[in-house]
Amino acid sequence: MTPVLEARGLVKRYGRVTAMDGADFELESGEVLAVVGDNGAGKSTLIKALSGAVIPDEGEILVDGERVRFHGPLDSRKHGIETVYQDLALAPALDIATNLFLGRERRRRDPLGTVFRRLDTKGMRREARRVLDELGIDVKSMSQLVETLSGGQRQAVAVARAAAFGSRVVIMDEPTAALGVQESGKVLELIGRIRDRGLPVVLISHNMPHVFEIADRVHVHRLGRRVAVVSPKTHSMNAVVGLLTGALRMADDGSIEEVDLTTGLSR
Amino acid sequence: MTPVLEARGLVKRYGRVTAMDGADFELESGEVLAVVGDNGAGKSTLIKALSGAVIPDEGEILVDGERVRFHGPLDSRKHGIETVYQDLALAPALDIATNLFLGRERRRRDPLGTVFRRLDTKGMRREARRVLDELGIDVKSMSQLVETLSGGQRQAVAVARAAAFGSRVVIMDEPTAALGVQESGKVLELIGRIRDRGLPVVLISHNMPHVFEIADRVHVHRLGRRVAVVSPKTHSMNAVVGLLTGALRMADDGSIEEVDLTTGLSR
Amino acid sequence: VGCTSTKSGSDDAAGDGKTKIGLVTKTDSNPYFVALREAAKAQADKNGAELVALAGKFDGDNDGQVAAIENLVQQGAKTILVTPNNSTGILGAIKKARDKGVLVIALDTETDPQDAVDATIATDNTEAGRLQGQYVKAALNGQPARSILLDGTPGSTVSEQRHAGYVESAQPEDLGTEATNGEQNKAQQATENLLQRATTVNSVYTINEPAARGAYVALKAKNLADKVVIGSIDGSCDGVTAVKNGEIAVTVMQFPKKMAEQGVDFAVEFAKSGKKPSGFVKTDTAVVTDKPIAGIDSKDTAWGLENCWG
Amino acid sequence: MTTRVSPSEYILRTPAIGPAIALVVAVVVFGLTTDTFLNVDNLSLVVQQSLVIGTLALGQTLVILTAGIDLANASIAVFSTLLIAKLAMTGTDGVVALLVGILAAGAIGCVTGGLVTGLRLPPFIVTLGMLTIVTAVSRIYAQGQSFPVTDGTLGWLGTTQYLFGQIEVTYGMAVMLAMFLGLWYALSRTAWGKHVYAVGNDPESARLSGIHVRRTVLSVYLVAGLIYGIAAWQALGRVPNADPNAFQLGNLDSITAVVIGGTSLFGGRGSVLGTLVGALIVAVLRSGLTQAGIDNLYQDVATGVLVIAAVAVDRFSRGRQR
Amino acid sequence: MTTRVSPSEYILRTPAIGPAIALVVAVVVFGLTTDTFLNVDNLSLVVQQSLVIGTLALGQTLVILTAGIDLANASIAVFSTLLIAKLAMTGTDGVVALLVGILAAGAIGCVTGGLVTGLRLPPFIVTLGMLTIVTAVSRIYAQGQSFPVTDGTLGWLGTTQYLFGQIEVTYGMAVMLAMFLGLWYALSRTAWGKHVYAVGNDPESARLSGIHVRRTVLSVYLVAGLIYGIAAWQALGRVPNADPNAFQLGNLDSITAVVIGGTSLFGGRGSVLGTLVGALIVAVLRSGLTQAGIDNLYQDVATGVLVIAAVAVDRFSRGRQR
Ligand SMILES: Nc1ncnc2c1ncn2[C@@H]1O[C@H](COP(=O)(O)OP(=O)(O)OP(=O)(O)O)[C@@H](O)[C@H]1O
Ligand SMILES: Nc1ncnc2c1ncn2[C@@H]1O[C@H](COP(=O)(O)OP(=O)(O)OP(=O)(O)O)[C@@H](O)[C@H]1O
Ligand SMILES: [Mg+2]
Ligand SMILES: [Mg+2]
Repeated sequence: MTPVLEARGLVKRYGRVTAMDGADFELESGEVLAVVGDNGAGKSTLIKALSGAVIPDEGEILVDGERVRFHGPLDSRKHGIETVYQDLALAPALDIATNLFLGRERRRRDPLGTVFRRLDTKGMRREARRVLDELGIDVKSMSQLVETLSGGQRQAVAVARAAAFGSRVVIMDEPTAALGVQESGKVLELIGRIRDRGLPVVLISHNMPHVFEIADRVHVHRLGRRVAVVSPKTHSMNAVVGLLTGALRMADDGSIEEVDLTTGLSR
Repeated sequence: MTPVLEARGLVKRYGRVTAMDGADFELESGEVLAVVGDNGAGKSTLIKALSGAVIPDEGEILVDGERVRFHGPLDSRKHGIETVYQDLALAPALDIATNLFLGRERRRRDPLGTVFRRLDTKGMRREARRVLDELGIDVKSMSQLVETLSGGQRQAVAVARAAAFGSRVVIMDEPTAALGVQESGKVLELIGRIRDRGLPVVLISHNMPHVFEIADRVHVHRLGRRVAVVSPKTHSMNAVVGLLTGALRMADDGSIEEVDLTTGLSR
Repeated sequence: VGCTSTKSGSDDAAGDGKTKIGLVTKTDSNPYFVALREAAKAQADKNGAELVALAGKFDGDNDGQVAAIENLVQQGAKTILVTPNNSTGILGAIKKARDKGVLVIALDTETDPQDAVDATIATDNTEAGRLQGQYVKAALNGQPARSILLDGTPGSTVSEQRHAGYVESAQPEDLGTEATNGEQNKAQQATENLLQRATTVNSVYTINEPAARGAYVALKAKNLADKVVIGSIDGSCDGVTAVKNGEIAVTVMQFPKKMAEQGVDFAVEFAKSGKKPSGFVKTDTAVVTDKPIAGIDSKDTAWGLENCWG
Repeated sequence: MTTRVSPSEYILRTPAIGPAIALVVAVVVFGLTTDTFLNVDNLSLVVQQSLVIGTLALGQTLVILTAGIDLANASIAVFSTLLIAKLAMTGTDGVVALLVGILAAGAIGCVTGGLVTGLRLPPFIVTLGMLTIVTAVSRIYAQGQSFPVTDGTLGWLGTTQYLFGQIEVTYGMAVMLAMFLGLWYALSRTAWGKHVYAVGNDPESARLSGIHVRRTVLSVYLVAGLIYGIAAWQALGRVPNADPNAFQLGNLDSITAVVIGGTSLFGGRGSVLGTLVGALIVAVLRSGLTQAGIDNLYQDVATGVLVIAAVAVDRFSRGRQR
Repeated sequence: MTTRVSPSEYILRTPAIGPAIALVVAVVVFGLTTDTFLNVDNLSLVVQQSLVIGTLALGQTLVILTAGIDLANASIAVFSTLLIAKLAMTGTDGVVALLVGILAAGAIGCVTGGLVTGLRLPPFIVTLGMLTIVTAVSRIYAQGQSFPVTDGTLGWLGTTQYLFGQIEVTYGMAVMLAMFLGLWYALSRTAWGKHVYAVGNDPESARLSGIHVRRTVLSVYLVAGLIYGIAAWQALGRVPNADPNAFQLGNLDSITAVVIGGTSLFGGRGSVLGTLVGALIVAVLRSGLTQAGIDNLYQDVATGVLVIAAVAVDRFSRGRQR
């Protein structure tokens, strides 16, 4: 089966810092793929490349097996890829509903809408209320400005946006980082529901229990590249943590072995 | 024993939104106090009031039993209270070392420093490297600009700053939200070490395992006020989650009871 | 409205509400207009009238002058003295004012057509430029003039007229023309830059005396001040002093004070008797220099200092 | 828990409320201290006097909402008046001349926008450069002359009519009103408007949200340019004479109106209603101080103080929220 | 893994590298196209001509680094020249007059800073108001006159000396150099400088980091004011005559120098070195175009184009980093 979204040998350098160093990536249809790795491993850079927000220096990206070139976030959106960025990408001075529909506003169906391009503000607020309620986020009013929301409330808005509009792939960069216990649970549920809709989801998270609860496969990222792909069914949390810290290594045959101490210290 | 830091009946309103609604708070010396609560419960607002970043509409704050009035973050700093804010409060265009020492730069000891007020840039970089290494954060150079750091690296800088300078209380608002498994572990260790120095720590976190690993007491916040203080030794994670979602309630005698369904739905 | 206001004029002058005279100059920064304003104020005080002075914000601010005239009419000015930015820009506002019975007198600059205002009191700027050129040419003893030309604001009518007058009579070889906005600093800078290549210069045309002083400082730094004839226009006391000190060879004096006094007198007369002046009153120009040249009618600086303005 | 906003909150969130208070205060003070300020004629005049700067300020508002600034707006309008007047003088039909002038202004706006978006240059410096260039080109084009306008269409906006036989209004006012309503609608009721705010508020977020940032900014400079063209028409209605030296302070005056109107120079926050009020405040000050018999230089001092005061009033009326 | 920065990276991170390239390009082009531009005398003149705007731009840099802008700087300097010259004329000792003038400029800076920090008003509007007020006050004070300066101290900065018997230098250049070095040191080597950058970069973060935001901003306006006072001294060295109408475009010119120098108008990024280069670029353009024999108005067109080009060069020389 061709992967829905695939990347080969992505490289991205920032001056002396190499954020991605030949990263590969594969997302199968209908799965939840977790991407885990240390801080600074290059996870965000990877998914930014996949969503067109960053243009890699080298490497290629394929959607449904066909090579694509993303020049900006809009290009990936057109392919149905929807992303929650780590820094959320919300406009603080605009209200919740406006942020949710930013870039794909709905116009009214009546002549005011078709001729005068008037927005269906009420309809969008209603819909915004609906998707946020689904996440169980308690916000007073859809016309509240995003800058007045708590950290978690903001994150929920960004997650809701991606969930509502993704049609081929949904990518979430640490969507539950600022969320409470309940709200995190809701987001995991939501991810499950998206998968049930048949959409694959990429989930970046540092929360191993979450990862092991929801992921079908786990992509382990380290020092700018993929070092292993494991299944949470066959591998333990400790194995994954070992892999991402570099204490363990996946051999070519897929078995996991300890990195011997001298090599481990050489860094 | 008088609490090191105490608050009574704090209220803060933003237009129609009441972010704090009579919140109480008590921090005993030498303890790690976790503050938990749903998104939007008002935790950040509470600690902003305690650190002078927000001026409450009502209520009083006491340091070592004496009433204080904070007019800005500087006032609380002068009392030795050091805070990691949820949105980090770093200047993105400045480098790591400068951010770490912002507002309390070190001058050189030689005449250049005393007469011409020249900064000890090298010394500060060396010290910055030391505290970041302690947290196990892998950053290339102390002269790297904060805006080029990954989300987790930034958070580490903020945590390191508070840990290095707190002399009476250290407050951390979700310090591990963006951190990886290893780095989170290091921060928890650091909190432990701070406590061992005799400094009390306030830790806001949504991560129950972390909370239960490190906290001496747990302050449960709900709808703008404290609804319970429990000990992780005597209460289970489920009980705390129940309290913060409102499914459970702490009676005046300290016992925990289920909220009956009709009341639960009335909101 | 016109008749009644005319009639009540004398009562006003006697009682609490003095006769209001409006003055609208091009700007309130140019020393020339400041002198005009101060003279008008003094004359109004002497006659027990009230003078409200308004101005555009810069050379060419027609919109500001229109608003000023409108606001003066609203405020009940009986006479408006105006130095129009250009001859046609503000005719609409002038017409509206006159329709309401206000006496409008153009000072310094004519309108086109002239009968758009009740009367005009003005100098001839082209003539002033011509006089400057005439003197400079004569002072060069038969050498052809090789000039640096320092203009005012690019495109302003006065600047164009004076420049044209100078070119007509001096027939100079143009070694470089720069806009100085009549400012000493800019004139100095422009001259410095031009002198880098205009090594054969023997004369400088300047729009006004600050520009002339700027040119002088730049020439002096290159030890050229003695070899170059600087001409100017205006007749301010500073300018005449510069002529006296030998910094400037000649200046063509104008008489803003006379214009202002004459204008205020007309206004006072109108308030008293309702009599409107008409026609064109030409005020003089005088060549001021301490090195008179045969065939050119000129005054010395002693006379100049007695008659200068500012 | 409803999505309705209470009236009091609505007022507080309307960014034009502070400026409106300042305007009312100014009108009341001048009404009390002079006998001529509050008469109908004078009030009409004040509005007429605010038309050109007000129109320039509308375009300026758009640009400032995208976190830009336009120092060239008045010079573009002046160039447009020259083009129109010179064309009309050489026999071109008034309507055609007008259209050419407005489109030329739009084209210059496009160039500015192209430089800002295409080369990612700071708007301040691009428009400063354009200011120098366009002003010089106007002067070269005019060759030291100014051009009186006689064609009816061109002066049409200055034509006065009387409402109820009393209130003097001009077509210029109607055009201003129409433009204001159009912009208000476009900014608050269409996707384009949301994009303008989003781009000004946080360009990176807007980009990640899939907004065509460059296209939006470019469209703003284009629309602003067209508005400056209309400002040229308004100017010919006020002063039927195209002069290359006119409106040299129009850029700063229009920015003043925008800022007094409560729009943030950092982009993303503000409204055209505020700008309208801001332009009126400036005209009211100028007129009121004249009615009070204050001389020009002292008027300048007073205007400076009052402009600062107006913004201070705005700040305090909203300060309660924080 | 070392904390040393490699030379090439150091160059890239130095914000003045783009402007420096633009400057070199301009000098080379004018050197090749004219025979007079590259001679020693002329180069010295160019530097002298950049002194006043350069000094104003140094103060402007400080203000812009805090995300402010100062439209009143040149008018403050002009007021200061008048004060100094009038005092000296009425018999006050030159040194005393000079000190009074510089301190007065500092005091005006303080008022501006007080309004910006105390009432939290936008610097654009406060300084626009101050521009109007100070200009009017200068004109009222001068009463239509200008004041020649004869006292030696006051014109001292214009005194020329010859280095190696060839190169014409003035004391003004030395003062400029000293001021630049002082500011460079203060901004990059002291806590105050770090605070200025932090406040401009993100005022809320700076506040939460425990910086006295208001005090820092106030100090910036005070220091800037004092620098404008020194600019007044430089101006008297260049033109020994205090004129209320001088330097009317000094504010925009100084902002141009700052922006060409690579300092961001959004605050927190930039350097005084860049500003110095920026001021030189502007002077080089003006002089070079004159040497090339280009007419005034066409010079304006060229200056506009070149200013935009200079910033574009800066943008591209740094574009590689992103
Ligand atoms: N714009 C930039 N300029 C310079 N370096 C950058 C830039 N963006 C990212 N980096 C560097 O690239 C590396 C990878 O960053 P990235 O944000 O992809 O990490 P991450 O895996 O998402 O980490 P985290 O879990 O902390 O979010 C880091 O070392 C970071 O400092
Ligand atoms: N400046 C503000 N203006 C208006 N409302 C605000 C403002 N700051 C906070 N609020 C509101 O106050 C409430 C409490 O916010 P707060 O940030 O304290 O929550 P929190 O408990 O820290 O949540 P989280 O866990 O998501 O960070 C929220 O409903 C938020 O929308
Ligand atoms: Mg990341
Ligand atoms: Mg919070």
